[in-house]
This record gives sequence, C-alpha cells and structure tokens, in this order.
Amino acid sequence: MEVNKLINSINDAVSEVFDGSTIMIGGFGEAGSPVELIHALIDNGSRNLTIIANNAGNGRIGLGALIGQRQVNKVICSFARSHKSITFKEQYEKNEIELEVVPQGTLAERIRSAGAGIPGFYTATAVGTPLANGKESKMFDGKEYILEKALSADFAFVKAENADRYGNLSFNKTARNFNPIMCMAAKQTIVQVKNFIDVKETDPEKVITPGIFVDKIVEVKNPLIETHAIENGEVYP
Amino acid sequence: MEVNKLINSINDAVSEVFDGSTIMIGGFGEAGSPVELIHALIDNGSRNLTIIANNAGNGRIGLGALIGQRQVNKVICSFARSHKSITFKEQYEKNEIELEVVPQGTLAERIRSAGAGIPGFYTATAVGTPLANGKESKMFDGKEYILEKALSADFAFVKAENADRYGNLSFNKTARNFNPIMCMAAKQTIVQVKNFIDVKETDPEKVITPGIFVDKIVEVKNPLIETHAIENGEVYP
Amino acid sequence: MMKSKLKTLKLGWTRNQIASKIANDLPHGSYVNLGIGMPELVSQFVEENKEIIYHSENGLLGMGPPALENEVDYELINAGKKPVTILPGGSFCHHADSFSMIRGGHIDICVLGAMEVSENGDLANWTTGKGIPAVGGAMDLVAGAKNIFVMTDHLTKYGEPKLLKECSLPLTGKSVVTRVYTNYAIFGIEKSGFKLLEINEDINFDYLKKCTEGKIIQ
Amino acid sequence: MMKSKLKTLKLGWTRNQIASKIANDLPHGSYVNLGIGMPELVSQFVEENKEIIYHSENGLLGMGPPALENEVDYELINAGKKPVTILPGGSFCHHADSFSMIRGGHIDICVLGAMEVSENGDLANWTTGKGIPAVGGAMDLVAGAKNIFVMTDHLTKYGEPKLLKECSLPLTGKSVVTRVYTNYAIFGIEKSGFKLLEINEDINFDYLKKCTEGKIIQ
Repeated sequence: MEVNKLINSINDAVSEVFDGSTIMIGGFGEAGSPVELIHALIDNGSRNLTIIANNAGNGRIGLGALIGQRQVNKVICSFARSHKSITFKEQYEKNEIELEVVPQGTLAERIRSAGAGIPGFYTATAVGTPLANGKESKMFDGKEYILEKALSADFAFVKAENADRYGNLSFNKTARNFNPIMCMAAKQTIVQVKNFIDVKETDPEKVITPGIFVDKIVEVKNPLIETHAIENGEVYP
Repeated sequence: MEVNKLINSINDAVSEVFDGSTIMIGGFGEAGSPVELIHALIDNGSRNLTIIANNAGNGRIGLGALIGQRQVNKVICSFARSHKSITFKEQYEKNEIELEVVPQGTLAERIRSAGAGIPGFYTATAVGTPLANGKESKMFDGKEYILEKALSADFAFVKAENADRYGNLSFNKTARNFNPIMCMAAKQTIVQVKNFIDVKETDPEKVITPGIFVDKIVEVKNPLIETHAIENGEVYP
Repeated sequence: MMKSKLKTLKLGWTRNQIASKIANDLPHGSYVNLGIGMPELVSQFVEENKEIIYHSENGLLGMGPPALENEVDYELINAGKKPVTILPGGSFCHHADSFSMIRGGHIDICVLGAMEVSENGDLANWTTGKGIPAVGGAMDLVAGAKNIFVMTDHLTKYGEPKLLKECSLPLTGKSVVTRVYTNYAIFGIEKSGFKLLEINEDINFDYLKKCTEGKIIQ
Repeated sequence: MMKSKLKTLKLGWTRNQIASKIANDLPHGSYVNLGIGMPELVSQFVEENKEIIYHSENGLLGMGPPALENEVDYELINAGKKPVTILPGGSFCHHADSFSMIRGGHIDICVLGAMEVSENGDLANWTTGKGIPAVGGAMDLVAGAKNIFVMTDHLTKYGEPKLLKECSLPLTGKSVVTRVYTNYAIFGIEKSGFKLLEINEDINFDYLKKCTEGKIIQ
C-alpha cells in the first residue's frame, strides 16, 4: 500500500469543513489564492466561518464570494481595504462581519509559530500603536516587545504549483507567500495543485513544503485568473 | 558596479574575527561543517572565543583543533559527547572550558529567532527537566512552557555547495542543517562554498539562503572529508 | 500656529526630484524596501554605478522593474499587487522568511510615505481612524528595517504641516523614522527634533519653520 | 523491593521481536522518528503492505536504509551521524524547519530508548548526571511528537527495574511517554500507572510485578 493524498473530487476534498470552522486561506492578492477550493466551500455551504488570510477577498469570486454568501463571521487579516474588496466592505460597514487586524509580519509569524509548536513569541512590531492594546509587553535588553500568540486553524486551503502523492509541494513565484506556513498550522491542510507529478520528479533539495504538512491534494489544472475574472464581472456561484 | 561578495583569500575572509568573538559554526557532525574556515581561524589566532554549534568537534581538525589550540572559552551546543570528541573532553574534565547544553531544537529555534528579530519565544521542550532551571515559565491553554531567548553571534561560519556573487546559497543534502539559520543570526556571515556559480545559474525558486543573509564567500573546491581525515590521524595545524 | 491659513503651493522639489535625492542616499549593495505609492519612484533614479537589491515583503528579493504587458504573470507581483519582474540573482521565499528579513534587521533601508511624522521619529501612515483599518506590512517594516526614510509632501493637501511635535493619528511605530525627505527639505531625526540636512533653494528658512510644527534644528 | 537480587536473565522477547511488535503498531502512512540505537531496528520489521515515512531530525524526511558502501555520502547522514539514503519523495530541510515538524506535533510517533520511565510517563534517557551532559534532540522529541514509544530492556544490566514510581535520574520530559515496549511486556501509560497491554508468554504476572517498581494496571 502506498501513501497517496490525492483526492479526485474537489467537493470531497472540503467535505469535512463544518459550521464554525476556522480556515486559513493562502495567497497574497491573487497570487497563490486557492479560488477553486473556496468555491467548493461555497457549494459545501458551511457557515459561521472564521477566515485567516492576508486580504478579505476581491470582487464576487473566491473569498469575496464566500463572504458575499454570508458564510463568514470573522476575518483575521492584515489588509481588508482594497477598491476591489466589495463584499467585505458592504458587511463591515453594516457591522455584519467582524475584523481582526494583524500586522502582516506578525500574522505570518503567528501562523508559523502555531505550526512550529511555539505558543507565543515577542516582537517589536506594533509596540506603541493601537494594535498593541491589551497585549502583554516585556523588556529585552532595554527595548520593549509585545507578546503575540500562535494562530492555528481547523483547515488550511492552499494553492500550489506541483505536488506528488506524499504532498510535497512547490509554488509558482510570489504565489508561495502564506501557503507554506499555513500548511504547517492547520489540523487539516487541503491543497489545490496545478500539476500532480510523479514522485520520481520530486527533487529532495527543492521541496518547499514537505508532505508531512499536507493532508489532501486535489488537481485544478486551469485555475481561474482573478484579474481576468473580475474584469469580466464573473460571479460565483 | 556589481555586488560581489567573493573574497579571494580564506585568511582575509576571517580577518575581522577578534578576541572574545562569539562565532556560530554550521554543520551537524561532519555534514556541512566549514572545516577550512575554522582552520583559517586557527591561523588568525583569535582567542577567548565562544562557539555556538551542534557539536564540540571531532579529532584534531576543524572545531576539535580550534579547541585543541585553546582558542575557545565556551561552547554552546546540544551534544558535546562523542567518542571522537577528544579535545573538548580533555579540557572539560579539567574545568578548562565552559559548556552550555541546549536541546537541539531549542538551539535551532533560538538561532532562527535571532535572525528573525524575535528576542524570545515559549517552548514546551525541557519543561520539568534540569535544563529549565532558572528559566521563566508561562501557561498557555493550561500547559506550561518556558521562555527561551534569541541566540546571536558576531560571526557565522558556514559551508555551502553553491553560491553566486550575491551570496545566494544552496546546500548538499543533510549538510543544510544549521547553516541557513546561522546565516541569519550573525552580524557577519562567512561562507565557504564548493562551487562559486554565475548568477545566471541561480534558480530563484531554489535558493535556500538568500544573499541578504551572507556577507563574504570564499571558494573551497575540495574540502577535507572529516571521516577520512580522522581515520588518517590528520592534525591541524 | 496658523495651520489652516497655509496655502498648498507646489513649491520646492518635484516628486521625481525627491525620489532622486533618496536614490542618491542609497548605498551601493544595500537591501531596500520601497513602500507602495510615491516611494516606488525611487528606483528609477539610482545611478548606473551602483547596485541596489529590492525586497518586496510578499516574498521577493531582487525585484526588477514593473512587468511589461508581455511579461505579466499574475503570480509574480509586488507588495502593491502589481505585476513585476525578478532580476538575475533574485529569489522567492514564504511570508515568514520574508518578514524575518524585515524584523531581523536585514533590510538596510525602507522608504515609506507618511500622514504624520513627529519630531522624535514617530510615524503615522496606516489609518486616519476612519473606514476599514488596514495595516499591511507597515508596522513590521518600521519596527524592523535598519533605516526608515519617509518620503512625503511637506504639507497635507489642506496645507497643514505633516511634521509635528506629536502625531495626532494612530501610530505605525514609535521613534522609528531616521530621515524625512519632503518637497521643501531633508531632515534627519535627532533626539531634539528634525535636524535640517538640506533645504530647497526656493524655500526660505522662516517659511520652512512656519510649515513645520515640530522643532527644527539647524 | 529486592532490586539487587533479580538476575539479568535474557528472558522474554528478543530485541528483534520487540522491534517487530513496535513495527506492527505503526499505522500506514505515519511519520515516525526512530531514536539512535535499539529503536533503529524497528524499520526492518514493517510489513510490506504499509508505508512509513521516517524523519531524521537533522533535516531529512523520507529517510531510507543505511547507505551501502558504494552509496556513502558523508553529507547524507542520519541523526546518529551514520551515512543513510533518501527514498523517492523524501526531502531535506534546515534544522529550524526540521524541529518545527517535531515541536509542532507533526511527527506521529517517536521511538526512543530509556534509562528510566515512571508510572506517570516521565522519561529519563539523556544523562546519568556523570560525564559530559549531552542532550541532542531528545527533549524536543519527547515534548513534541504526538506519541512517545519507549523501547527498552525491562531491567538494567544490573537487574534493576527501569519502570519506576518516580525517575531518579534527570528527566528528559515530564508525562511524555505514551507506550512502553520491553522484553517482558507492553504497557500503555495511564494516569494510574503502567497499563498492561501484552505480556510475553514466558513471563508470569507475579514475576513481572517483581521486576517493575511502578504500579501495573491489568
């Protein structure tokens, strides 16, 4: 029997998501955003979700659509303000969705910490700003730092370029971004991949995310390009 | 003018090391150990050094030789006990060298933290053991963790497989080990590399240590193989 | 103070001229992060005889110019989410590694815009307190980069000073700015205030003082 | 107690038999770290119908068997510093990433030797308190892996119990062991003591109790 994490149906891949799940969604802007997995989650219909991502979605596809479907209660992100971010803005202005703003590097490190078994770490980022309010602080060598806590999730949705049956991943250019660290930080990591490759093609020196951090893989050969989809006014579902 | 971190002479590469320096030395066992840089440091003659490494040297070459030359006051490492570790044992038993024992994963994370601007982090490793003595502890979700602090250095000595003029590095197999994180954690990172390559050969997806973490590169095309050198009873200088 | 009476004259250096002054101050071989907006102009003015390595916090070191139409890859973008290129010797990394470069003090200079700067180097540039609060990487950059260069108009579009005794807006970082480049002048930040390093030839010192709430040191 | 009078008979399972029992308990597809020494035997006994992925903490996931003479690369070694191989689908990583796999709870099972185990799962296996103290990755492994399987002789070479009420040696970790495999028996660790899961057919329960200082639950 061989390890093989490939799932044939994208709907099966997200079938374990439940109401009230916390879900990390990879990507920075459209680069590395697992749009098709999010669409499968819209089909799945789970509600009261907490989303951890860098942004709060653009247009009415992907995360923008998920929010538009009112499946999301709360977004934890660094940058929810964009002229293309329609659905989040609509709900935020009516107090219908909660927002936790986290500095981008702190967000990344909190996610990596969860994956690395570190419950908390100190950082100078945000010291003296409103985002330090309510946080413990501590001096190291005469300088003030605040305590930031690990951020984990029930699921991570990730987009990769190549994956083998073990879940060894590589990414395309700046589509790497949050994806590798989110793979580490969730109880179940689900990956949409452009190319499912034979394990013999995996170079052990070039694996970015080792399979130990991956649970399910689904192949999406021609993922939607967000810029084009928004220009064309595409909407999901 | 082009950025080029290559130094022609290995003795020039280590010339800024001073008495009382703290030096990180990469490698795990003999894999990735920058033996020739250490030999240049023996020639340089700096004393009262603090060495941060996983091991305390084998035989009378490399770190074993540096200790044998009485240039080292203190070793911070996870595993200083080995039947081939002669010089450290000799001096330790006579109380002539100081040892700080750090669990291997904590050692790695403390080094990475220094490189990542994190002055301290919490870990469950060593809780309830003698290595937690004197350390602050804190509860997270009902579980106890201890505070570990960043470990930085004046210099890092590192061995890599390939480097370009910017200092972009890749490593050979398990010779990667502590090398990439030590590059991040020192004020000056000095790399001995088997192959100095043209920047056009650098694949941006496959760089392990980006050049931003590297200061000086020196080419050592045929580094000594520790196993063979010790079998042959080699001694430096 | 007569904030509201100052006019928004387009006095002093143009944006390109400010960008060029900053470019002149970037040392050869330095690692630089250029903030979104005005600071992006800087790279155009770097002299041929030196090489700067640009970092974009979304995991790109060795960033090249914006992508031409035929070069566009929507997965090769900068922190402003615009398609860019990568230069030979560049590399990609994930977000935790990218912000390790920032937080760990490996970025030599970060150039950022400002809403307000105080005389002790506090910076406010992320929110007016209205609308959706969105910080991005600004707080990490100001806390982590070795030098923070602010590039800004000397006055707001309402003609009010941006260089203040104390910031009134929510801070991005405390005592983080090391240098301020405006259309009127260039300042270092010292303990006692804005240290005047250069003044535009069309601006007289009295006018500069009137346009600057924070203390200027000559 | 009659510690000193117990004889070191080579009773019970052989080391290979213990290794085989552990191998049987490794689930298909699990990520496993085998400690240096006796635990290294386990991989030989994994049945053909399942696949285990081996982690070596020096940055190797998907480790294969020891290197044959013609395969030796002194930069492809395991945590015991012996030349090994890598299987297809394996990968290399640096030490901080490798220990993230451990500390972050991604390793399903770690098999380790023991000097002493207490009835509440405390483990002592790194130092007798004499000689050069050297911990390696043991403390990280026991604190981080999801399950800690101890593989040990039931008695010391002096015939003394190793399964104790409380450890007398410096601890490697507190309440970390989940299962103990000895030549006499297999135990789970429960709040109330060593839960007997299987006993070797040549060992009677009274003898097992005599050889075990900690509380046994049937």
